[in-house]
Order: sequence, then C-alpha cells, then structure tokens
Amino acid sequence: MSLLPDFALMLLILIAAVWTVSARDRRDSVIGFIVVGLLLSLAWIRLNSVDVALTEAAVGGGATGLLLLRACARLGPNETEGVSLKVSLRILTGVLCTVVAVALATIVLYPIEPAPTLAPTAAAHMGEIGLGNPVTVVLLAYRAIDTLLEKVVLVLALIGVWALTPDPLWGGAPGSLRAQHSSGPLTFLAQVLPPVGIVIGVYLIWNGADRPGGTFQGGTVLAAMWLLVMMADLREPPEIRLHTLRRLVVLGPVVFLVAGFAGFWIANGFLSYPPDLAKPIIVLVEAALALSIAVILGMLVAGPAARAPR
Amino acid sequence: MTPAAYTATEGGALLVVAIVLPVIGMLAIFALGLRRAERIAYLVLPVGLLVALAIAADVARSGAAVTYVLGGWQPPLGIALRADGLSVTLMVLTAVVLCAVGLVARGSFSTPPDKAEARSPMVFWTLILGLWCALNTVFLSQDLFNLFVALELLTFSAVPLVCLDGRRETLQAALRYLLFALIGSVLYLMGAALLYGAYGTLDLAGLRLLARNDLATSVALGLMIAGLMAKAALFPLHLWLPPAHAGAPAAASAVLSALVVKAPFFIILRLWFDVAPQPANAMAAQMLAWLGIASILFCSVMALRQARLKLMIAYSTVAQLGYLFLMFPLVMASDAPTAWESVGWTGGVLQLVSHALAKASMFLAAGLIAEALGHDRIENLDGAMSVVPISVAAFGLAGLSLMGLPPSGGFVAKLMLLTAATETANWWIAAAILLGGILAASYVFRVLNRAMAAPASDFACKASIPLYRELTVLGLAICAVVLGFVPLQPFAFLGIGRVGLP
Amino acid sequence: MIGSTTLYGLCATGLVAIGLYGLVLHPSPLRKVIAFNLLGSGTFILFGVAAQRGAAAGLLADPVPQAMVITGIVVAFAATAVAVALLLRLVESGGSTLEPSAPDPQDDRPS
Amino acid sequence: MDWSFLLVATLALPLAMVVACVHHLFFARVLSWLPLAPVPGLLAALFERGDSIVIAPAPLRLTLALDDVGAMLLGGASLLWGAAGLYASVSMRGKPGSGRFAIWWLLTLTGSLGVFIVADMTSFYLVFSLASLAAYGLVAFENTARSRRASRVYMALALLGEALILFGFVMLVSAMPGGNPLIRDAVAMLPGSPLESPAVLLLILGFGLKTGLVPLHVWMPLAHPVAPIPASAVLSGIIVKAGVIGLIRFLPLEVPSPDWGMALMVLGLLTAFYGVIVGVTQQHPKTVLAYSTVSQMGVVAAVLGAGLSTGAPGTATLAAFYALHHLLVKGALFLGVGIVGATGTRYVSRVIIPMALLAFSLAGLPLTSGALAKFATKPLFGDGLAAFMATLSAAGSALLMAHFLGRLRTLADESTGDVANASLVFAWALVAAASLILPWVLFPEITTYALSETVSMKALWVASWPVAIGLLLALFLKRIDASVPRIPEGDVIVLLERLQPLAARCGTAIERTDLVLRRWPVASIVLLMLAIAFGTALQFSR
Repeated sequence: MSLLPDFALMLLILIAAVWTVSARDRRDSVIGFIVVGLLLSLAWIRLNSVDVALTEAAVGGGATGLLLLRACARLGPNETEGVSLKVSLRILTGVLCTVVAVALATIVLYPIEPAPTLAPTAAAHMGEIGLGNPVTVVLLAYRAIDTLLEKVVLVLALIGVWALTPDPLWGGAPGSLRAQHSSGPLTFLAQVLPPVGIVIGVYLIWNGADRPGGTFQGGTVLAAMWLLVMMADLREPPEIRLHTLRRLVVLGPVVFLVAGFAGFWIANGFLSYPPDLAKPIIVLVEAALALSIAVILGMLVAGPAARAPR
Repeated sequence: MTPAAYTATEGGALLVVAIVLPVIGMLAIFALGLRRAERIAYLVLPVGLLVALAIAADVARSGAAVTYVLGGWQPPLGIALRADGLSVTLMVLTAVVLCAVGLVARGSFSTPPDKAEARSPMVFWTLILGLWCALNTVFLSQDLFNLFVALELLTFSAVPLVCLDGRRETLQAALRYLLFALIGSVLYLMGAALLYGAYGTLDLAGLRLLARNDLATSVALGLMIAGLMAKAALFPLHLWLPPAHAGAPAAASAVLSALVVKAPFFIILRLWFDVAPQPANAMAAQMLAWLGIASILFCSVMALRQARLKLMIAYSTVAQLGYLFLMFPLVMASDAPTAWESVGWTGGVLQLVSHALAKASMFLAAGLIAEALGHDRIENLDGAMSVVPISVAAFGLAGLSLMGLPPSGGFVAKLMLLTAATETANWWIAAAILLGGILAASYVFRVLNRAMAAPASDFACKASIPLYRELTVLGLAICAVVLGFVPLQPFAFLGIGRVGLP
Repeated sequence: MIGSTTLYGLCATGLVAIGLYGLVLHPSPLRKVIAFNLLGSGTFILFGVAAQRGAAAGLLADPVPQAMVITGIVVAFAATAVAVALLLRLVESGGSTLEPSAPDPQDDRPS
Repeated sequence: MDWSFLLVATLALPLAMVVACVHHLFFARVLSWLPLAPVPGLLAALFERGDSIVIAPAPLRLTLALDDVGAMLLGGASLLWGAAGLYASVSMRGKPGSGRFAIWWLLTLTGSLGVFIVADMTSFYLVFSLASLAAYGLVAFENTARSRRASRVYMALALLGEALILFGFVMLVSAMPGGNPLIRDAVAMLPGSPLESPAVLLLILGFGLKTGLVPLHVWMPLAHPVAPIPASAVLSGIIVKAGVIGLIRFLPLEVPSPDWGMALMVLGLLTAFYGVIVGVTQQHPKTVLAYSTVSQMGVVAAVLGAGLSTGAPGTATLAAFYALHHLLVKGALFLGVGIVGATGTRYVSRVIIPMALLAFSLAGLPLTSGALAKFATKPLFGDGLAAFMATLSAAGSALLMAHFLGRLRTLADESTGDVANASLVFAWALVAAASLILPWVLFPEITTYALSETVSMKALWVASWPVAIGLLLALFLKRIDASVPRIPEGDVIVLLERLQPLAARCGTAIERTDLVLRRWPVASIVLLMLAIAFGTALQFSR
C-alpha cells in the first residue's frame, strides 16, 4: 500500500500543530487545535483504532475545542499573548525538545521485534464476556478499575470546576452558553438535531458492546446535543444544587460500583461478571455511564455557577 | 517468558474496600447534598482507618503481601492490587493523618447551620475523600497505567483544595500547580507508552522480570522519573509548591505536604527498585542524591528567610523531601543482600513517615495559631504561647522531628541515613544531612522564639480554639516523637512481600 | 522501509516536540493548555503505534493500549476543563499571568 | 540491697515533675520543688556502684550504669543542682515566667545528670542533647537584647556541636553490627578502625565545643553571665561537664595515642591561657567567672590529652576529680556573686574571705582542695615543657581570680544592700563547704598518694609559687588598669558577627535565585533537562 496518504496526513497534522502553537491570535490557535483533533481522528482510523478515533473526534477535538472556544470568547481580546522571550531561551528550549523528539524517534524507528502484544491474551478471554468489541471488553472487564477511577476523576473535575464558584452564587446555575450571535440556523439546528443525535448516541453506546463505539463516544454525542440546545438558548443550564443533576452525575459510577460489588456474590470477586450475565451487566453499566458522562461533560463545558440560586 | 501469576490472598478484598470506600463517601456527599456534608466524612474516616489497620494486621500476621486480582483477570491483561509491608505502612499513615486532619478541619469546614449546603465544606470533604482513594490506589496498584490514573486523581483532588478561598494568589498558585503537574503526568504517560511498546505489559512484577537495559527503557524511566519529580516538587522543580501549600487552608496544606507529594516519590521508589533493570544505575542514583542535597540546603535557607509561617513550612517541605532522594545511592552502595535490608532504605522510609506526621502537625498547628492571632507573620507571633500553648508545643515537638533531634522519628531516620552515608563513604550526603539539621533547627527555633515571647500590650486574641482541635494536633506531633523509639536497624516489616516478588 | 505505523510514530514525536515547546515558552496559560493537549495527543499516538504493532490473533490492533488512550483522552479533557475554569476565574479576579508578583507585606490574611 | 532503682529515679523524678506541670496547681508550685529533683541522683552517687540496668532490651538497649567516674561527677552535680535549686526557689519566686524557668531547669537537670549514668550510645546522645538544648531556655530566660544575642549564639554552636558529635557517633558505630552498642564496646573497637582519625577529631571538636575549647568557646562568656544566678551556676559548673564526661567516655584513653593526645593537650593549654588573658579584660564578675571556666576546662582537656598521649591508667578518674573540684567551686562562686549582688556591701567583708579561698583554690592554693586537684593531675604531664606550662596556668588562674575578687568588690559597692535570705546563704555555704572538703575525702580513694604527701614542703612550694606569681601579676595589672584593652564578651564571635552582612547578602542571592528558578520557562526547561539527563545517565553509564 502506498504511504503517500499517510505521509500527507502526517504532514498536515504537524503543520496544523505548528500553526496551533505559533499563531498570534488565540482564536486561531484554538481553531488550529480543533483541526489537529479532526486530523488525528483520521490518523487513529489509519492506526486501526476506530474506537479511539471516535473518542478523539468527540472528546479530544469536539468537547475540548468547544471548551477552548468558549474560553477564548470569555477572555476577550486583550490578553498579553506575544510576550517575547529571550532568543537564547527559545533556542535552548528548541534544542531540548528536539533531543526528546530524537530519542523518541529512535525508539520508534528501531522497535523491539517481534512487537510485544496483549492482543492474543485479550482475544482468548473475549468468550468469557460475550461481547464483540475488544476495546469495550478491556475498558469494562479486564481493566475496569481504570475506567471506574477515571469516572471518579470526572466527578472530581466537576467538583473542582464548581469549587471556583464565588460563595454567594453557590448552588446557582452556570452562565448562559448562548453563542455571541444567536443565529437562526443554530436555533434551527438545535431544534432538529437533538432527536437525531440522541438516536446516534444511544446507537453508539449499544453498538459499543460489539463494534466500535461505546460509552464515551455515545455520552459525548448526547452531551453535544445538550450543549447545542443550551447554546441556542432553548434551555438554560441547570442549577448545580439540583438533586436530579447530582444524581445523574453519580448514576454511572454508582451503577458501576454496584455491579462491581455484586461480583462478590454472583461471580468471583470485585468487578468480575458471571459469563452468562456479563453482557447485560456491561450494557447496563455502559448506559448509566454514558448518561453520567453526558451530564458531566455538559456541565464541565458550562463551567462554575455564575448566577445566584433562585 | 511469562511473569508468575498473582495469587489472590484471603482478605484481599479489603484492598478493594480501601480504594472504593472513600469513593462511596465522596459520591454520597456529592449526590445527597446533605445539610452537613462532614457527617458522611466522619462516618468514612474511622472505617477507613480500621480497614487500613486490618490490612496491616493481616500483613503482619501472615508475613506476606496481601494480594487481590481485580475481576479475576491476571496481569498483564488485568490489574492486581498488592499490599506489602511498605504500602501498608503508608496506608496506615495516610489514614491516621487524614483522621487527624478531619478532626481539626471540623472547625473550619462545618456547614453553617443556616445553609442547605455550603461550597467550601462540600468541596473540602469530597476532595479529601477523593485524595484518600487516590493515595490508596497509588500505594496498592501494581500497574503503571493504573498508577497514572491514580496520580491524576490525586492532582484533581489536590488542585481545587489550593484555591478554596478563591483569592487571586491562590488561584494563580493552583493554576501553576495544575499545569506543572500535568507536564509531569504527560512525561510519565509517555514513559508508560514506551514501556508498553517495549514489553507489552505495564504490570510491575512483569516488568521486573522482563526489564532490559536498552534505549527504550532508559528513555522511558528518564521521562517517568523526571515527571514524577515535577509532581513531587523536588528542587529545582519546586516552582509550584510554596505558593500552593502556603495558600491552601491549613487543613488542606497538612494533607498536601504530608501525603500528596509523597505519592509520586513512592512511585519513583517502585520504578527504581521494582522496574529498573538491576543492578541499578550508579550515576542516576548519584544525580537523584545531588538533587536531594540541593533541595535540603537551598530550600532550608529559603525557609529561614520567609516572613510567613506557612510559606516557611512549605519551603521546609521541599527541603525535607530532599532527604528522601538521598536513599538511592545509599541503598545501592550498601552491602545488604537486598535493598530493603539496608539501613538507607529503612532510614528513607522512616523519614517519609515521620516527616508526614510532623509536617501535618506543623501545618495544622500553624493554622490554629493563625486562627487565634488573625495572621501568620513570624515577626508578630509574640504571645502565641499564651493563647494556644498546646499548638505551640505541638509545633515544637514536630520541629524536633524536622531538625532530627532525639527523641523523634526524624532523628532516627536521619541517623540511619547518616549511618548509611558513613558506611558507604558518601561524605557529601553526610554533610548535607547534618547541615540540613542545623538549618532546620534554625528556622524552627526562629518561630518558637517569637511564639514564646511575652505578648505585646495591645495583644488581642482573634478566636478561641476548642481544646480537642489543639489536642489532635499535639497527638500527631507525639506520634512523630514516639517513632523515635524504634530500634536503629532495618525493620523486617518493611521488607514483607518484597522478598521473592512474584 | 518505513511502514505507515512508523510514520505515525514519527508524527507523534513531532507532536510531542511541538507541544513541549509551546508548553515551556508560551506565556499565556490558555496557550499552555492547548500545547498540553497537543503533547498529550502525541503521547496517545505512541500508545496507538504500540497497539497497531501489536495486531494479532485476528484483532487489527492490540485493544489494551487503545483502552488506555480512551481513558487518557477523557482525563486530558477533564484537566483542560479544570484548567480553563481556573484560568477564567483568575482573569475575573484580575490576574492573567502565571508569574507571581511580589507579595504584599501589608496583607494581613494568613498566606 | 539493690539500689539500682535510684539510677532510674535520677532521670524519672525530674521528668515526672515536668509532666506533673500539666496540672496548673503543681505548675504554680513547681519552683519550690526544685531542690528535691536531684535527690535520687545524690543518693545513687552515694550508694549505687557498678551495676547496670537495661531499661529497654535489645535492639533498643537503653542502659544505665554508674562507675566511679560517673558517681563522682553525678554526686557533685546533684549536690550543686540541689543547692542551686534551693537558691532558685527563693530568688526566682514571683518573677514572671518562673514556671517556664522551672520546666527548662528540670529538663536541663535530667539531661545533665543523665550524661553521667547512661551506658549506651543512643541514650547518651539523647540526654546530651536534652542538656544542651534545654539549657537554651535558661540562657534565653531574661529576654533582653543581650540574652537574645547570647541565646542565639548558644543555640547555633550547640547545634553545631550536636551535629559534630552525631557524626562522630555514627563513625564510631558504623563498624558494629546491631543498632545501639554500649559506649564501652564502641570505643573499644575504635583503635585501628579505618574511621579512627575522623571519628576522634569529630568527638574532640564536638565535646570540646561543649567544654569551651578555643576557638569554640565563644558561646560561654555570652551565655553563662546572662542567665539568672542559679542558672549561671549550673551552666558554668555542671553543663560544661557534659563535654568533659563525653571526652572521658569516648576517647580511647587506655590506648596510647601520642598524636591526638598531644593535639588535645596543646589545645587545652592554649585554652587555659587564652581564658585568662581575655578574662582579665572583663568587667562583670560573672563574665570573669565564665572566662575562668573556659580556662579551667582547658586544663581538664590538657589533662585528658596528656593521659591520652601515654595511655596512662587512671586518667579518666583524675580528670573527673579535677572537674568535680571545678564544678563545686565554680558553682559556689556564682552563687556567691549572687549573694554579693543582692546584699551589696552589707556582708561583703564576711563573704569575701570564703570567696577568696574558693577562688584561689582554683589556682591550687596550698592546703585548699584545689591544691589536691593540681597535685593529683600533675604527674600526667611528666617533667617537660608541658608540666611547666600546666603549672604556669595555675599562675594564670590566680591572676584571673584576683581580678575576679576585685570586680566582685566593685559589684558590692554598686549594689543595694538588702538583708540576706537565709536559704540563699545556706545554699551558697553548702556548696562552698562541699567544694573545700569533698576532695579531701575522695583523694585517698582515687590516687595512690597518701594525704601527707600533699602537705610536704616540696608540694607546698610547688603549689605556692604560681599563686604568688599570679598575685604579683594582678598587682601589676591593677597599676596599669586604665591601659588594659576591654575585649568585648565572646571575643572572636564579635569578629564573626561582622560577617552578618555577607550572610545576609548570600541569603538575598539565594532568594533571587529561587525567584528565577521558579519562573515557568526556567522550571520547565530544567524539567526537560533533568528528563534528558536521567535518560542519558541510565543509557550510557553502567
């Protein structure tokens, strides 16, 4: 197979990355970053990692991009961007970064042969779970504790963001997500897209059990729809003191934990599943996780409360 | 070559509880939005302590590590938890410090009775529990990627604690902390990626068997150690620590200084002794020790020159962390059959433990002094002795440990390190240990001198401190002192589970 | 002969270098956050390369590093969210850079 | 009967009194209990001999034991602690902070008696540090600018001493298996060990600092005079003996070591003369006494050095005997200064004669206990130059003491004349009497000489001429009094303090470096460098 498309993609990614770092304007930089994210999704597909590609597109490029764009808008134009550092410092940094890159490149160019892999082991045990997508199996069975703790990370990040609320506003709602120029097309999209998006999201979650797709991707699509609705000013962000909101946030981790502890009784230990029930349990956990992720991502983008509680 | 399998031991499920219990408490506080968030924390803290003690008892009784294989999936595919003598010691330490901090924090982080839920109590208690989960995971996990997640958990819990009061300086400190910690994380993760590419496993025991001495391994370990040092704030990577630890509320500072910076160090220890190809590299060990020496001397002088009590204690943390990094060449050059049977290893671990107790006590005492006086300028501490005598006494006792004067854990630790340095003829290290002790004494006495002076005529006490808070702080300091009565030789307990790693 | 996997590996090293450069030198915190994300992406691709090289047993790529990357991406997002929120709050409170100013000696609050 | 419990009580009683201070009722009265605190120590010195008790079994091995040397010093120290405690319980009553003073007092007492009775290394370091550091509270008690400076210098040098001793100890035990050896065993291993020289050097420096060997004596003339009278008495009388017992216990005295012995002897004699020369320029009697302590401790060090160089048996006992004499005399002199300071000229004619006797006893005046001490230690110096210098140092002492008596007289004239408190006088008289009598009782037991030899014509002559020379010098000095330079207290420390601006500049430079290092680009560049350095080190050096 020709290397040309890969080479072109690689060049594009690097050019976009250089642009992202070197752009004078903050907004240009963010756009550059979103472009890198999209290109990276393509790269991930070329690396035969479709699940990662979906996650990168949804979370890495999409949600992060949205977050950064909003920050740009809030920051205003007058930040001191171009403080010029000494040339010697720049050269030194350049040299050091190059040394790191050269070391990494050497390792990449002269890898260990044969490549060590866990793929055969992972494949060998797939049958015990009954799911078709190996990545989902790794995420929710083999290395479920990683996934569980990462959900805790998300909840903690949300608490960390909320912690920045000024005291009098605690419990209130985050500021409006409305785009600066609320336009007709956006409103239209916000009215039309969500049903479609929700279907796609649910499909991704359900599908994730056996084919590429899964919790994050589905959850992110759900979150995106919600954010769209909020940005079009059709709905305000909810108050952070709402019990429903809080419970939706913890739903995923709690279901995951319950499933984990259930393993003590119905299988052989924490986070283990009985072979015949594995698939339904995992799908249930995934659904709960996706819902929580959608809420958490949405609230993370929305930021700390900016209005006093009503 | 397949690594030997982990066998789950009886009672291994307790390891899961140790990790998950704080998470449950945290989620409960978050979800229930209760009138008094701290109540749930008070339920979780003692139970967590009991769990840690139970695991310690189990390890002590069986004389072997307690192991649990999550989901029954053997590493390298799955992840194993393993509590050896060292990790159990640190778990108990963590539980003790957190319980004490919890008691003292009651005064500062109780929900006011007229509010449904207040910001700072809710955030403080959830994050403290989050921290606990992260620390226990760091101590127990046997998988480098899982350790990465735990480190992130730690960062996300620690950063918002720094800026709990929302002032500009603390926000700035928190942002610096977060960004620098993130560089550290990425470097660590990069190393993990290289190791996976080279060995196809991130399991510690597996890597120990496979580790070769090649470029990928060297680069990976270099990146990981540097990244972890950034998170541990070893000089000269301490840019974030003084403002962050000084800016946080005292209860949070206590946890940050006593425990949080120890977690990355613990992972360096694991990498060095459990992963790096043996025999370990002499030059890299010397480099670590030199950074430690620089840390001790430079930051002790900085501590001596601070005007603010909490900043002084924060710089002292960086200096005391330096002692931990001295152990690498000392252990290497020792003629003990294994690392953990050498005096240097025991001294280093003891320094970790006694510094944690002493520093927690010191920060809490500083917090109470600041509460009582309304400020923490060292020059104006006159009269502190008459208002909060027990806190000043706790500060002094904790100071003993930092100075390395007997009787205290710090003394035994530094004595062991000094002995190891003498035995291995590392004279520079010996000199740094001694000089560091003198500098530490100088900054501690500087504070005590002021605090014990007679109060000025217009002296006014800003707040009265309940006795139980002062006594808790004193209790921690006494723990640090009591550690001074351990025998001066390597402890068998710290070697449990390390002999014949799987 | 360089394969496509190696090519992406080199791409990853490029991203790491570019990200590191931005992270070290950009004075603006937001640009540091963006650079951090680039650096992270490069690191993830390194995992991706390991995954791709580990294709075996009928799987197109080793699923374990893929799962790690997914976890990593989410953690990076969470980090970005916290950093951005902190940054915005810092700007609101009147600061904008990371370099500390001299402490105010008259400040009476505990530091 | 087994009296070994007395050893435990020696340490336990004062500590228990400290703990009891938690209760405010006891705290309010603790001052009046001070004279009782050293009673177990005194009893132990009288009845207990040769036993050792292990308080904590191996591997801790905290061990107490009392030998002749320890018992001699323990008894003298306990006596002085008791008398000074009695003095303090009267003189300190009603002063602000007297409770705090009592706590520091008790802690110092515990440590200073402890050094005479512990037998293992860890315990020795523990009680030694306790004595050193708790004495800080006594030095700093008055909280004047002068005492603050003195306590700062005291603390800095005490910590330096701790560090030197700790390092020496570590070298001493590094060759030994197991945690905490007995001092005896560790010292027995020292000769011939690879670390012998640095270990001996560190120990001499560390303990020499405590005994005030030049140039590490600078803290003494600052610290001893600023404390309240009873505290000065114990500081100058007892605390410096912690250094003496350290040298006695830790130097391998039984094994001839000409080089180290000579070095120590020279240093000691140097100190003996230095103390006199600077002492005669001082104005306050307490400062003169402090310099006299410097000088006398120089003599003790010279005795030890002389013994060490030949490995002469009995050196330890003789040095301890000399030290005991100085302990009691110096204690009595300080308490006497207190009485003169309090009563002025009212009783001075009655006080000055015993004070003169005590003072010249330090110079070895014939028929005083001091003559015994000099007589007993003299043979160690042989017949050469060293012996001559040692004798000459007695002349120096006589000169210094004559100067002291002159200053004491001036002090009496300057003070207001209150009525003497009987307890204070009793405390002083007790120590004075003990200092004059006790050496006569002990002398036959520790030497092979008969008492009659000490009063032979030759002995009397040898003891007399240095005193006579000293007195002549004193007369001469009085004549030229106006042209004698006034050397400030602490002599060389004043030069060192000139360096303060330099230290401040270094501090500022470090602060500035810290600011640079903590800038983001710098710190992150350093991080990258470290990553690269570690990678390189791991890859290329093996």
